[in-house]
Amino acid sequence: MTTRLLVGPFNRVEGDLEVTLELKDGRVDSARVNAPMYRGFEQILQGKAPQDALVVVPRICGICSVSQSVAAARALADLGGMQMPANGQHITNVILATENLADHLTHFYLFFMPDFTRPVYAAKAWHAEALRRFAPQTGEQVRAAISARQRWFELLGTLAGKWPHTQSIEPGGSTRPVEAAERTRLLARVREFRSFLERQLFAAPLEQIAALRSEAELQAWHAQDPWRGDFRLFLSVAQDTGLAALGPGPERYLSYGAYPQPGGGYLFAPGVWSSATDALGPLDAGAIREDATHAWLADAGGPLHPSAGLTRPEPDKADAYTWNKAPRLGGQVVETGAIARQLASAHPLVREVVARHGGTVYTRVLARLLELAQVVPMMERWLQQLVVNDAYCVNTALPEEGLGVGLSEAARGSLGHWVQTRRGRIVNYQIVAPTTWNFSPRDAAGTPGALEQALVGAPVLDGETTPIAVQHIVRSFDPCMVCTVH
Amino acid sequence: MTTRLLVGPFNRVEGDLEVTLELKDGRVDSARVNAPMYRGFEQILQGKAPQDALVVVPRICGICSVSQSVAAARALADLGGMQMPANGQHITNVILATENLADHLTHFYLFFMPDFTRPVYAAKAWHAEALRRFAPQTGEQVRAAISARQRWFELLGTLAGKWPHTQSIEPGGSTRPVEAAERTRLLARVREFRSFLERQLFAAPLEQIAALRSEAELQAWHAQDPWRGDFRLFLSVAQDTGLAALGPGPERYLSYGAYPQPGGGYLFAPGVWSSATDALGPLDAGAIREDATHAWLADAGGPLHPSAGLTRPEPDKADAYTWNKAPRLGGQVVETGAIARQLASAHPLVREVVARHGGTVYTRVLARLLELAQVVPMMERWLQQLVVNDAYCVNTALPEEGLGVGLSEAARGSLGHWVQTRRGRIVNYQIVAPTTWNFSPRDAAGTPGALEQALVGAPVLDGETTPIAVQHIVRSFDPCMVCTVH
Amino acid sequence: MGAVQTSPPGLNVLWLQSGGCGGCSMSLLCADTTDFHGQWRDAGINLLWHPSLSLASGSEVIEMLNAVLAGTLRVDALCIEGSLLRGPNGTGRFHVLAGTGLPMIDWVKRLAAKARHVVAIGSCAAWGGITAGGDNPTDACGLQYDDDRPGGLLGAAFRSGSGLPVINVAGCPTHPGWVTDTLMALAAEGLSEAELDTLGRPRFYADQLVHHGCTRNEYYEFKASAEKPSDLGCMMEHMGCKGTQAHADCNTRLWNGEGSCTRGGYACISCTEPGFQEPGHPFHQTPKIAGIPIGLPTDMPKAWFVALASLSKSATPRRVKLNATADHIVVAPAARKTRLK
Amino acid sequence: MGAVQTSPPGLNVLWLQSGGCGGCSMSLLCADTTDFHGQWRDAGINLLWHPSLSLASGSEVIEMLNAVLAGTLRVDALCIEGSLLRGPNGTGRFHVLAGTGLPMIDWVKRLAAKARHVVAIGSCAAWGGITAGGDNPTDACGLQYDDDRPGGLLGAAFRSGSGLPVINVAGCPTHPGWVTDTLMALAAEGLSEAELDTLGRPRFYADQLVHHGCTRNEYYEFKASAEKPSDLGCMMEHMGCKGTQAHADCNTRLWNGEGSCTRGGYACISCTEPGFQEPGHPFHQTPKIAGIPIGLPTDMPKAWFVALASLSKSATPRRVKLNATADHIVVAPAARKTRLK
Repeated sequence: MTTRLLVGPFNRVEGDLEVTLELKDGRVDSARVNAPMYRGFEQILQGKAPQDALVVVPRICGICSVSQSVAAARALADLGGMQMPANGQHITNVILATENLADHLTHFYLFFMPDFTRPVYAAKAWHAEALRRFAPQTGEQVRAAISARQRWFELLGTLAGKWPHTQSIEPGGSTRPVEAAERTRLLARVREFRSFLERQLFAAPLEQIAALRSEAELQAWHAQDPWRGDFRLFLSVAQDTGLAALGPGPERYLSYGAYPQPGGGYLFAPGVWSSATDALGPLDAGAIREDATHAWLADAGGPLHPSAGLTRPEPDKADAYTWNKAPRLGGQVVETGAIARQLASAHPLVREVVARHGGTVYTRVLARLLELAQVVPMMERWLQQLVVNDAYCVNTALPEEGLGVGLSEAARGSLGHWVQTRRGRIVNYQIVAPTTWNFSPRDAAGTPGALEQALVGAPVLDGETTPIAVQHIVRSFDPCMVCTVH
Repeated sequence: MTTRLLVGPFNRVEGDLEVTLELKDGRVDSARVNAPMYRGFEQILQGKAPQDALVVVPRICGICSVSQSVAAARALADLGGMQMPANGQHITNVILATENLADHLTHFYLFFMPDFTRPVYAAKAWHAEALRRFAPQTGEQVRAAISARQRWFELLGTLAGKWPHTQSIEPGGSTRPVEAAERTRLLARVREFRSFLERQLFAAPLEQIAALRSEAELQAWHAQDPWRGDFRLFLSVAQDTGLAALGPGPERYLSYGAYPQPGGGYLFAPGVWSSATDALGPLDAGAIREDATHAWLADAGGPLHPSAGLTRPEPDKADAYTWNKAPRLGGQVVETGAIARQLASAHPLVREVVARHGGTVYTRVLARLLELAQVVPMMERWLQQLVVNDAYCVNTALPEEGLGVGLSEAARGSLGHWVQTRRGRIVNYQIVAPTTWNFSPRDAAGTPGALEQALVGAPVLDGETTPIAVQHIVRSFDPCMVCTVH
Repeated sequence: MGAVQTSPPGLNVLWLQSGGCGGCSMSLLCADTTDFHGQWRDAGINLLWHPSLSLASGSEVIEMLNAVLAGTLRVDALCIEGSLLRGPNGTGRFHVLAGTGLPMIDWVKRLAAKARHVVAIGSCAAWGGITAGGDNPTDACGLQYDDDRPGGLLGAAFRSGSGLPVINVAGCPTHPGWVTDTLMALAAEGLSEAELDTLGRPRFYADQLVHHGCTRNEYYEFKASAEKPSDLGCMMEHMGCKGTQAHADCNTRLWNGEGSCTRGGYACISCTEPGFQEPGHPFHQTPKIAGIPIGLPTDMPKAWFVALASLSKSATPRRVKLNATADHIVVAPAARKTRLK
Repeated sequence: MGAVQTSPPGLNVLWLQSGGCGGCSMSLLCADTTDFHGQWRDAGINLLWHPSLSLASGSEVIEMLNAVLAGTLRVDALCIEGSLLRGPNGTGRFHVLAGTGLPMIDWVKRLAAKARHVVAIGSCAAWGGITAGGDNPTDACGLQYDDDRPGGLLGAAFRSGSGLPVINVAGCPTHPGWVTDTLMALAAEGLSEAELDTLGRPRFYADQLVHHGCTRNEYYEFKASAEKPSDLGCMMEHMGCKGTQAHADCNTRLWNGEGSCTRGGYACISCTEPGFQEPGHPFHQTPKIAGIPIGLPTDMPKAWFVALASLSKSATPRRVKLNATADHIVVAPAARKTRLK
């Protein structure tokens, strides 16, 4: 006999989320994800001047606002055939990285780790320590992290006027030229954050963390002092609670490539990693389709490519159980996020752990943390590469008619904007966000989305109404429901 | 046989300081204090508009800038017969208290405690801990204190435009009206500092510290956890190194009274405390004389009252050994500072420890720290007492001719400004600062100043060129040499 | 949290999100304090629940909401972030609170009736905001306003337990300081209606204009205007800046350290104002009639604007003129050598 | 400290104070960082000695100074705070460095000859500053300037090891950010002469005017002027504000959080400018000729100023006029209700 469990409201995820579980023998037998809120951004954008997207889209989501801006700016740049000057490119990367890393930090300290302070773990050796560090509102590290994050975001006060919701990111670059002395100041700020990471999170130099090449190395390092720094405490907890085996995903991973460089190329390569073949396939964005079969949205045309996508609410549609469409790549379910970026860009440690454990709670969080260690030094480099007094922004008019695509890697994974204009106005604007992928419902073929797959088999303890394992798995994706549906 | 030791440059005191010691049998036999720098503020002020003093005097000293402003504003108010409105009075008190407490904090963490990290104490049980906390530039608490201080001074960014050297303090009140929401914000900032004190310095609620009534209580509290919090660590160190017996002063203490209230009266009473009679005498500012016998300054008129004072350099004067005059009260040497304020305002604990040990390194530092615990809650009260939208400043013209006196309690003690105007210009401006009192040279009668007395008997170890005991004693006064001479 | 809810002392804050983007909360976490939670606690603010900051999830939350409705848990400030989605067709089904099957607008209405204060966090919750843009597909509105029209979800007549209308901490996102100051004020002596402006915004920030303290002021004085993104000049004339009209202290109380929209190089779109999301023109362009901007500085007659603007343009020093359209200072201000200043 | 001094890598900073008030150092400690020393260390700045921040005292210090003179200890940035006192009669005896019997000016001259960069911290060290006020009783001067006349202690021709003249981080006090940025720049890629203005000040702050970003800008635009302390209006016309002439970014890069002189309610006295201490008029009053301020905004001809000022005065909205002479907002800006802005 299966029983049904309706879980919600979730929190410590962005936006509202509901999961319906079918339980069997103390395990999840099947799951359905509901993104319960619809705002209609794609509808709102119609008829507006294309540049208005730069004001509107960031407001899709307050936690990955910049990612949206970047995707929109790239879509418009694509539409207008613009090329950012090097300075603009660097600044855009710095702004985006600032947000991405802040999101990772927020996820780890505010969203993910607090679950280990729950009474269910009271018997664990590390529980008191977890409480001391991660109890919401009182945990020492939680508070330290909020404080570090606040300082970190001051980077964006300088570079982007404010966060969230900047308009400083333009198709042609950045509206905020940086003077030499400001660069110095920004570097100091980055170092301040680095110091937080090196003292609190990793208790080790970032370069040392980024250079861990195998799980053996990781474990050896972990064993040196298993609770020193929050990362190692996480590793201890993960070991103890078997997170490595919890919530295995679809084992196909999508990355659009992150941090494009002025000379071309990305610092995190694009591609599709398949655990089955242990190989990286090329990215074919043309193979994306959105399937609205189980969404309260019109699906008359069947699965559509976003450039021709359609978004029209049909609130009373039968069989629908979410406001989210189901994007598929070449018909397949993929997972996206830091883990995908690491796999695509061949991080040896991540490739090894994923090969060993699959995409699970443990490997997702690990990949995210590694990114913190990798990207901060990159940011330092970008700032150093600025050529003060060179241009930060070029200005080109947009064509009256055309199509533009903007792909970007947000904290949570691959984000795409597709814009179409006619007579200087937007006629269609489609957005496929990372959590749109990860938390997609079943498709026309009935194939469940990534999370829906990952939940299957999750243990549910007696009397649990909001099963802890389910929470770990859900949060391991760092979902953002406002992005998901927009 | 006595040998002579020339000690300098001192640091971790404001300004430059030189002390000449005569040693005998491993102890200081006699000492002479030299304030080796003269800038001539009293000369510079002559001929200026009286209000110009508000710009000039804060620049006498960067660490007690506000105290100078307050004294000048009071002198001008006295000259013009002005009365601050209640809001102005409160704001002035808040600004002054902010500076005074910051100075106490700076003194404790940056100036005084670091000496205990010196190798001479390497054998002490607490030495490693002292190093960890108080090593200059690296000590954890030193760094935390600088950070707390930086935040604390943001109070003055709001209330005084900047620190040091504000012009917001006027004879008629404050130039910076405070709105209700700002008050809220300021209160939060005060609480942030309170939290630093309660977590780091005292490891106890401020009210509990302020309420300690006897040394027995203090010791009982200390014994609970002798190294917990920096105050208790200090108490441990003080006990172990005999600071209670080190550097006894003249045993007469002067306070002008601190934090005058709109209704009249002070929160720290004025007066002259004499240990000999165990009694508080009234303050007679008319009995002040400055004696320039041993200063490189003209002393033709003999000791003068500051209202008729004279400051004219005579660099080649024989028998002079400092730029500082020797102020005397009724012909007597007095000590001033937090300890004097506490004695005058009858703090039972301070009265008891001073009765027991005298004014020594230990009691001076103790009095200062107690003030931190007492004044922060007062500040909260003053902010709460603001009547938003009532006047903050009255504006009155100054008379063309007249005399004005401004007395104030700076961090380091009693500060007086005496101004005389004629034809709307300053004809004489005399300043007697706290360290002018404490670090005064001998007077015409040959009586040494407070520090000169306190140093006598200080032990000097073999081979010491900058004897540690001397450093403790000197710094226990928290001297400011730029104030001293101006 | 246990089944029985006790009401802690202090200001109990219950925070819910609906048709917004969560950005107001994200912004809030950037409040200028070294210890966010400590600051709230010390100010006597008690966070009953916040979707990003609390442990409680799922059933625990529902239990708590029920305790509030049951009156066993006091809510002093009900903070709503995001607009209220009344569609489709007034059902509110565009947002059904997860795990409850009940539209969020119903939850909000019921909880508002229990709260001592109701606070709209951000322009979404205040006026409908960005979600009400375009042709408002979800029939989004604010708690007590539909753009600048009183009404909204709770109706123009609504007053919370304290007797105040909804307090509109508008802004998109709203400034962390605005929220903190508002809540701290409520936790301390409270706010009087006189401290709210005609649109229910706290006057401490709404009585300012964004233009106050803009670093481009000298350019403005000479109407030396930026012509393209990254130019240094004033953005009022061409680039759509509404700083002279927007009620907010963004250039006085900066954002994320030293930021503000105009400092960031882009126009103020007056995000604190009702209806900002539909200005009737592209955001990045100043609408003009006969070359004169339609949106004139607050309280300034057009005639004066015209007279002064054209004159001051003629008076523009070379430095200001050239720098206005450059992305870094090309002419530095003269260093004067005069004793008498 | 041992007898043998080793020179650590990085930017070795030696900081000495003479005829100043120590305020520049005090200000420096207010630098916007959560870990002052950590920030310096991470930037590769090495504090060899600072009078308030170092352990070494007395003979240890003298030993160190001698090591510098002997060339065994490298000084990359010699920071001097406070003016150089040449009196009495050129002897320098107004400040003899304690424990050494040698006038500070001699120390500074000798050390400057060894330093890779020489940095004047604050207006005292740059121009003589406040200490050179009145009839300059101590014959105070700056490292390379006497007010605005090149010369000073080291002479107009002086160049440090790096080939740069003295870097004048002027200000009284100087802003912590100015110092930090300067030192960090030296520690990183260094500063080129092109990055200094004609008076040797780092251009990153000296190319700005204090007026930029002043929150009283709207009052200025209408010449709605404050008349007494605590008024909200612009302080240029009556209260002595030199913000339109002072080279500094005080209203852009704020002080102690959200402060600045004009935000604090008092005039900018242009403390970054040479000779600011003797403006030739009382600081709190604007000197005028025929009712027109003598000190006009930078780069602005008098005629234009007069023309615009009198016109804009006539254009002043009631709100601005009344608030200018009040200590809180008595008329709030109108809240417009229009869709088209």
